[in-house]
Amino acid sequence: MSFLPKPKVAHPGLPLNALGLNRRDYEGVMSTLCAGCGHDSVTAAIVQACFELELPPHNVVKFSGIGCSSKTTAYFVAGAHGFNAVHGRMPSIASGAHAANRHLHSIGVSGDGDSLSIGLGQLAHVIRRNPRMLYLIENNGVYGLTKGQFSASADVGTRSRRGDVNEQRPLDPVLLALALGAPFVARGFSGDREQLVPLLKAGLSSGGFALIDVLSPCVTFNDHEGSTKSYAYVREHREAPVALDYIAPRRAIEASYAAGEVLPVTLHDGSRVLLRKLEPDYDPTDRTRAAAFVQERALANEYVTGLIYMEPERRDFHTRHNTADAALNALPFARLCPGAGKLAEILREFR
Amino acid sequence: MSFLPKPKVAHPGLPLNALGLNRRDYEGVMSTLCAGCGHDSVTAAIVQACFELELPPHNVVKFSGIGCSSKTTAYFVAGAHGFNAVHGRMPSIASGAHAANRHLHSIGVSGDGDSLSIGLGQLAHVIRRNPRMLYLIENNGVYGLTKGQFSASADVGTRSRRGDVNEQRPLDPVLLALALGAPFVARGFSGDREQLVPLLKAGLSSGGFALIDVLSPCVTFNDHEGSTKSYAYVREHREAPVALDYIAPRRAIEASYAAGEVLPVTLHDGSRVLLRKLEPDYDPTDRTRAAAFVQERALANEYVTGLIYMEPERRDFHTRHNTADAALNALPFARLCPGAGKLAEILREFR
Amino acid sequence: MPGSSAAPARVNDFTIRFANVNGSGSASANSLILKAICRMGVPVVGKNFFPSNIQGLPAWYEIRVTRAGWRARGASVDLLVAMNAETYARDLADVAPGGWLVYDSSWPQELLHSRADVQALGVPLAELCTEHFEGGRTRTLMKNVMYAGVLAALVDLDPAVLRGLLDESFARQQRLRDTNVRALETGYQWARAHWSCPLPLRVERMEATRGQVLIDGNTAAALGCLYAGATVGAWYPITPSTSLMDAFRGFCAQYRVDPATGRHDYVILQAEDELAAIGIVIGAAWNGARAFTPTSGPGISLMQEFLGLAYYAEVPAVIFDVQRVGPSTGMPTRTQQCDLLACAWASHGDTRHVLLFPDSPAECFTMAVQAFDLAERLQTPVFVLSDLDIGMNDWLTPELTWDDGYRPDRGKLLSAEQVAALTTKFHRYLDPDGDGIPYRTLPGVSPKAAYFTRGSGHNRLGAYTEDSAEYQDVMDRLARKFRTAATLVPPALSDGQGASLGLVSFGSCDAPVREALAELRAGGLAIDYLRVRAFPFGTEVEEFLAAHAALFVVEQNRDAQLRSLLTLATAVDKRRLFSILHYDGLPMRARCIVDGVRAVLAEGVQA
Amino acid sequence: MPGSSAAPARVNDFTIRFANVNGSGSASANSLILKAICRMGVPVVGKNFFPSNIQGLPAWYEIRVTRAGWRARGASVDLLVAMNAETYARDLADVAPGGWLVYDSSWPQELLHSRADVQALGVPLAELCTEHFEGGRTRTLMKNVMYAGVLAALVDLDPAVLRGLLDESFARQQRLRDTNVRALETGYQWARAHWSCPLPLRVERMEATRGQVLIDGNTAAALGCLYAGATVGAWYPITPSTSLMDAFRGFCAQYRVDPATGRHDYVILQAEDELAAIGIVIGAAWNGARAFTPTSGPGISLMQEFLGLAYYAEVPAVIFDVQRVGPSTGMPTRTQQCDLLACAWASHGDTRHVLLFPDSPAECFTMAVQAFDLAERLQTPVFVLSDLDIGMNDWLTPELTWDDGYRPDRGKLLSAEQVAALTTKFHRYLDPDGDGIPYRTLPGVSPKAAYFTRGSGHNRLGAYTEDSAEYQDVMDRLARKFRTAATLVPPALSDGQGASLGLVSFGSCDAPVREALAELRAGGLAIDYLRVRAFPFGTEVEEFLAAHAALFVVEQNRDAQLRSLLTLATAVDKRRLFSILHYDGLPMRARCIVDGVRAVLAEGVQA
Ligand SMILES: Cc1ncc(C[n+]2csc(CCOP(=O)(O)OP(=O)(O)O)c2C)c(N)n1
Ligand SMILES: Cc1ncc(C[n+]2csc(CCOP(=O)(O)OP(=O)(O)O)c2C)c(N)n1
Ligand code: SF4
Ligand code: SF4
Ligand SMILES: [Mg+2]
Ligand SMILES: [Mg+2]
Repeated sequence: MSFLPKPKVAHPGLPLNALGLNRRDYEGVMSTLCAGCGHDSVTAAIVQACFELELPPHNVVKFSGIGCSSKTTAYFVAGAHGFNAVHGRMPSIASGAHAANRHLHSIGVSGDGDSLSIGLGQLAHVIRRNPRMLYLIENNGVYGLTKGQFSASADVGTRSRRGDVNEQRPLDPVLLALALGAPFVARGFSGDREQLVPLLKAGLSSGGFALIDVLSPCVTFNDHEGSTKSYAYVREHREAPVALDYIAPRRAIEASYAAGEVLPVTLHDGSRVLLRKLEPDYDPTDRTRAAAFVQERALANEYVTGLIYMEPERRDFHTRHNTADAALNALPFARLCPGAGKLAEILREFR
Repeated sequence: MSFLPKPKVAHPGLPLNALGLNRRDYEGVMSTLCAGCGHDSVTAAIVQACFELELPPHNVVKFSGIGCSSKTTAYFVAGAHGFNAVHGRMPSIASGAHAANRHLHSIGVSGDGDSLSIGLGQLAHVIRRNPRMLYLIENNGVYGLTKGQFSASADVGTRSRRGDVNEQRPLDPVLLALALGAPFVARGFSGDREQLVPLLKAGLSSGGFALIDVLSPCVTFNDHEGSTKSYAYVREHREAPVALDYIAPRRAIEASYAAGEVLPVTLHDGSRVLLRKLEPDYDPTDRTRAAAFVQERALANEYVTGLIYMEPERRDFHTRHNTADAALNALPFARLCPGAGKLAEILREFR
Repeated sequence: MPGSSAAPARVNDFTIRFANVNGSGSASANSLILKAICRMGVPVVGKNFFPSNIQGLPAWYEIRVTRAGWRARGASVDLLVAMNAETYARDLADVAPGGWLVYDSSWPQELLHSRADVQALGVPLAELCTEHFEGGRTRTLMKNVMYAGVLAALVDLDPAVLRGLLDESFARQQRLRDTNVRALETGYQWARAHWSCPLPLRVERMEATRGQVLIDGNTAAALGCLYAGATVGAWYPITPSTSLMDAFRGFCAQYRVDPATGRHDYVILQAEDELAAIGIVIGAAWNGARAFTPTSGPGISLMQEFLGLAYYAEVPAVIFDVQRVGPSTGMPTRTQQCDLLACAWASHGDTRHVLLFPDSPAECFTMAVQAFDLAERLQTPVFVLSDLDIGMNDWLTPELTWDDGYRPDRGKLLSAEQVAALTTKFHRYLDPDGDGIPYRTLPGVSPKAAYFTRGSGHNRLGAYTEDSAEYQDVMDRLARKFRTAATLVPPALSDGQGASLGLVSFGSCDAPVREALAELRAGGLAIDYLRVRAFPFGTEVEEFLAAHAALFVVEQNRDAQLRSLLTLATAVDKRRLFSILHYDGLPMRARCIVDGVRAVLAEGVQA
Repeated sequence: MPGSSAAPARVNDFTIRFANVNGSGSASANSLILKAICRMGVPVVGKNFFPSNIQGLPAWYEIRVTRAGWRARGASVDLLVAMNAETYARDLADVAPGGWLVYDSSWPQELLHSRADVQALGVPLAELCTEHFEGGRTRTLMKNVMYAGVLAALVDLDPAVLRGLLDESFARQQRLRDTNVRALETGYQWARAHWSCPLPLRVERMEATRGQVLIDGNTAAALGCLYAGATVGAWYPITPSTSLMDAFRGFCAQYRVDPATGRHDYVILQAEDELAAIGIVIGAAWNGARAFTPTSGPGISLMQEFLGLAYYAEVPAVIFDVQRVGPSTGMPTRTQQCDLLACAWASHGDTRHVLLFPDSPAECFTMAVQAFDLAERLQTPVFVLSDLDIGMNDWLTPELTWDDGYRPDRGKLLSAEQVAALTTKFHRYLDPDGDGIPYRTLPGVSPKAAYFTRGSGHNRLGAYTEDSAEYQDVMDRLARKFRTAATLVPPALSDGQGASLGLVSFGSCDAPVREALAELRAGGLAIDYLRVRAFPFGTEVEEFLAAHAALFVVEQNRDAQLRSLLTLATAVDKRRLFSILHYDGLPMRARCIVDGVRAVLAEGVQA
């Protein structure tokens, strides 16, 4: 009942990144999810993004809650520390870890149950804190691991495998994040790796809290006709107002673009994203209009995907806390402890 | 250290409502809040609204969490049952009570700490459930009862009495409620009873979950210059896109209005509100535009007050659950228990 | 060749284990076999071992055929149906010497090892399925039904009974029924054609299951909620408690919907988390509805603050804790009895809670009803502590019965008339009856009945207080109320008397304990047995403990939590309490207890 | 007239109570008096009784002047300063016979009652304030300073000491200083002009407070966090723990900010609730920062799930539980020791936690440091259980000292070099040293150090498991680790030996216990004393319990929580443990213990 060890065979033919690692070096243990689960595709996209971003695996930290989605942190970047916390409360664990060492690349993976029900408060408040972190909601409209109850993102009219019909309106994590002031809000689809990988890379490079709502169908409990979180539905009903190219710091901007159509934005780490507008009106830096657009399309039962909103100049957690550059967990004790002499001084006030 | 008994003197001169009760019959025990606290004014407005709506006191139920604001449920409608729950978790208590008896008038009073920090998840989910309930956030930007820490609604730059400066962006409960799909969203000001009383009455009559964010300054910890939740600031920086008149079921519409300027809306219990638009563009039934307007004004550091959004045709909690008309807590046992005969029938499946 | 085995015939007394892959549809085949044996009048025990994922991992199912009617897990595996190539090696290793193993001979040969003392029977299931059925999904599903057919031949199940069960299951799906019957027959015929059936392990009709049903504890508890008149259920999904609410919803859909209007006499709320679930229950119960929440360990942890509120503000609430392996997330699909302390003292401050310990689905039903009565009578949370073994496995259970004369005990809840008749102002926290239980009223009932509920300091009148004496007065009454609780909860049951050795246990341990006691007593040991059914303990517990020189306390946790409660809440000298602990997550077997008792005795304990 | 009283002079041994209205500025006047007495070399005890609101309700403050240096609350009120007309009647009733009462004679006469055995001294404070000061706010505030002046005259405080204190407080606010001095002088002169001062109750210079400071436990604990090198503090505000984080923030602002860059060597996070606060602490500590959270009862309830995770996944965490009156919201501004069980077994499943019990602010300092060392050494949550009495009152405390040779015990945390030197793959949950404590690594340190942390079932290698033996293996090691903890925590301290009577207590009970013991021993009773300082208990606790025929267990809760821990975790026969319980929310007095012991002995307990 334990995992099968995954054979780690050297694949001499695989391309290497600047660290000399190949894609497989960014994989983890073998997935135990259902065959065809959207989450496995997201895992593959994360592997790809980390490989392409050339992240040293041990500088990555992985956080998750509980759920099928939350299990996936074990399935990528085996060389990274991971923390599979309790249900819905991963954001606080990630916040604490980020406080202790600001230099790690944090990836949080959560589900719609984990983030929008039990974890809604923690999600809202980690958004406010704005730690540098990529936060994925692998959104399938159900509780996969507990076998198919509706989640808060289930659409009205969704029918469960048992036959119940959901009558509660869905929470849209994108709208919520926009209302909560998130500085980077995107939506992807597990079935579209081409769009997802650059989003992940942009999120990881954004310098603050990057929320990506990834529509990730649950093939076991919510992929039937009539489900708006099914592969078929999402494929047909999504709209991307902007397309995104991700450009690593050291590469020249290769894409050719007409001015006025493309908005290049420089990210925290010097990388850039090029935003090609598909909808002429769409402005991904205007929160109010982004929200209005998402809401309008939602009324037409469409999912807006892509990079929905981005606030380039937002102070992140450590900037706001004015924390030292060095990781707090590495400060020498002598710098932290005022010593006996100062204690006497302090106590003078207490006479 | 117990409360002073409040002398309940009969005031023969006070006007009576249709139940033969006067305003003082809607009061509670004496407040122990600081002199001048905004919350006391809100209490007075609630007393007024209940009196004017002619609610039988024992058909009112009062719910609150913990905080100065949450204490106030003891200070109005002494003849009603009250439940002062734990910090931030009143919405679930109120939901359960509403499930048990749909016929009571529920009034929930909370604070910005109670609702936007520890209670954010519960607030979001009670909004989704949409029980018939008036829910007030007495919003002062601080934790009053624990002596002045910033709450999640504290504005950037607010200085605490101890001298710290808040650097986190505020959560706006109005924007949040709009993003979460709340059917009735309003904002009032404790210092403007004329606007607040009709809002409370409309909320109590709305037939669903009515959220009113009441700016209610804390004179002890957050009423100084520079605080955007101070009396002075709120008085100067608020804007009401629509004004509201509340019309009880049995009264004729008295206000004269020019068509196109005034929108009459009939509420759940047959009462009506007349919405007089002050901003010609403003449409309080368009969620997207309401949110955009609030957000825009917020960028200009203005508070939008009044009835901000209202969705007339929204199915409330019991409608969605298709619950019996009678209160569940009053159903005769014979109707609930299938009896011995049926048990044998049920068990046939288990052979 | 089967039949040729040297092993002696074992009629109606053996254990079959099925090694499956979860999500492959084996559950219905296994349950088909369980039910068939039961219908043949032979007592059975079914235990399901499944992983905490949805599809593709190993899962096992055990059926014990037990002429004697034992209720615990079987001692060994006599016949193994190996349907998971991945676990084949360890499955084979688990078969008792002299046992049999059925495997899919379509598998590549190199997979298979063998044991000299186990007879392996290969049946080409995959091939047969390909031959007989179309489509991958059908083939996968029918493989399960086919092995049921093979098994029927091997252990001599009545094919008519099996067919009857399929007829019932697919009464409205004729095509599906036919497919299933075909698979069953194919397996059955193949086995009979290739082997001399049955094996010495076989099932012979008895009359020992008449009047019994196969039901799991969660379903039985849900029935209890239905019959007790619960109208509000709130929960957050968590294994292994989820099926309780699923069952309740199913029953309500059938028995609580007005056929004319379609309107519901209940509300079921899937809350956003366990804090909200218990909050909803408290709110509903405060407002006079019978309300409950099913949960498991992590939910209990999250409910602590609210549980303290309900204790102190005196609000009824019924909590089903279907225990699983802790601490933390632990092993969600494994069983344990590990939340006694977390429930008994739930929340900070001086709190105490009432716990009920069902031993079986039958008591899940009766105790669910008692829990609502006690919660209202005592105005406090009541926990029903079952576990995954009871909650999710089908237990052979005497048919549940109902007394139509039952009326809910609403406790000291004043009706509108009673309030109207009051000559003095109503006060919430007085103790006019001296039993520590105050009177309560509901909102909306009368203009004279209002009171204020709070978790902050209050006095006997219900008013806010920070006065020491007033505070202490209420706390002392609460202690008095808890003593009253000890007189109201279901009493412990004892078996035997006069021995100087005693054994104390509870809940799902009862099944293996009874079997172990039979063995120990058969071996000449005089030993009495007390099954505790609730906390706080009644005087009968005190008396049993006092009457025995040495006592074994059998429980399924590491830290001896029942022994802790006994040590603290009775006069017993703890040196007389010897723990037998089992906490590996699998249902306990009798052997563990027999060995445990003998080991202690071997150390020279005074008997 | 004062001075003319028949009462014998009581120099440096009496108690003054101030009856105030909260939010009126009396706190600084009261603390001025406390400090002045201390500076005159005379030991003092200050106790603050305040309501759970912000303004306008009754509040009291007591100053015990205690030549003998007792640390508990005074036995009676000898001099009452009545500044709250609303509570005048009960304040008067509380004065000991022969005592004095100072009141504001500007009050209407009908308010006043009198007692023949109490001498009432009226001083027209309101009038004097109106006369001497302008503006309502100043007049209200100066009334307090003025009664301090009156008191100075009555009990003979050195005016120069008082003025010195005002000089220091208002060093940079000359005008304010002058106003305060004027108020002080006015009161002082008025009293001396109208009465013959001092009273027989009076303060006389001693040398008994040299090298001592007046500090509260929360401030001392914050200092401990600072000195232990804590860099991450997360909390959610809750009385009475809030001032701990306030103090930490203050110290950090002074000692942890780079003067050149203004950058912080710490992060303080006000979380959205206690669940998040402990989550942040666990995340930070998992990632190698020393991290802590201060809270109180309701916070402990909310943290349960995460505490179970930290226990099982073995993550350090330091929790300060400044206990207040429970259950539920209870009385947030009253003191109790009522969270022992909630902390010791926090969370569902088989969990156990390490608790430290400071008896005073001094130990809040030292134990804060120990808590971080133990949390990292044991890789588990460590609770420092103080209470409102210790945490929020100023205690006379020997000056805290620091050993510059101290180095944090990071426990079995592998450095980058150690990881690099590993010849085998790193595994998280092995027990190479046999003490139950595994080795850990931090993210980012080395490509060879990664491991996966989870609250779900895992084996000794850190891999996910649902295997019974692998699960049990880890649980058994955790039990072993807890036994190791008992050898590492601060040992219990004993006083006396050889008596057959013993008294066991802990925390803030120590102060009244010592005073009670002195009285009991003076009365000829031989009795030894053990102050428990941690859970799990070391062998010294076992030995003390074994060595005494009868033991009194003194604690501040209803349910005998310490006695429960002793009963469960040691070999003691619980019949030898006699509880003395105090749980009315006010700090315990020695009398309660003396009476308690005598009552038990009167019942004929074998001594
Ligand atoms: C406190 C707590 N409550 C309930 C559970 C049970 N539980 C496990 S996963 C889950 C829901 C997961 O849903 P989601 O986050 O959407 O993940 P998915 O499986 O759909 O990817 C629940 C309710 C738990 N582990 N802990
Ligand atoms: C679980 C828990 N944590 C903390 C507290 C302490 N507490 C009491 S009130 C309060 C904040 C109240 O702020 P708000 O809701 O804004 O009310 P206000 O006093 O400002 O009206 C806090 C943190 C508590 N009572 N319970
Ligand atoms: S149940 Fe759904 S979410 Fe879970 S692994 Fe299977 S397909 Fe994925
Ligand atoms: S502290 Fe602030 S919120 Fe609380 S009562 Fe005083 S003014 Fe009102
Ligand atoms: Mg999901
Ligand atoms: Mg507030």
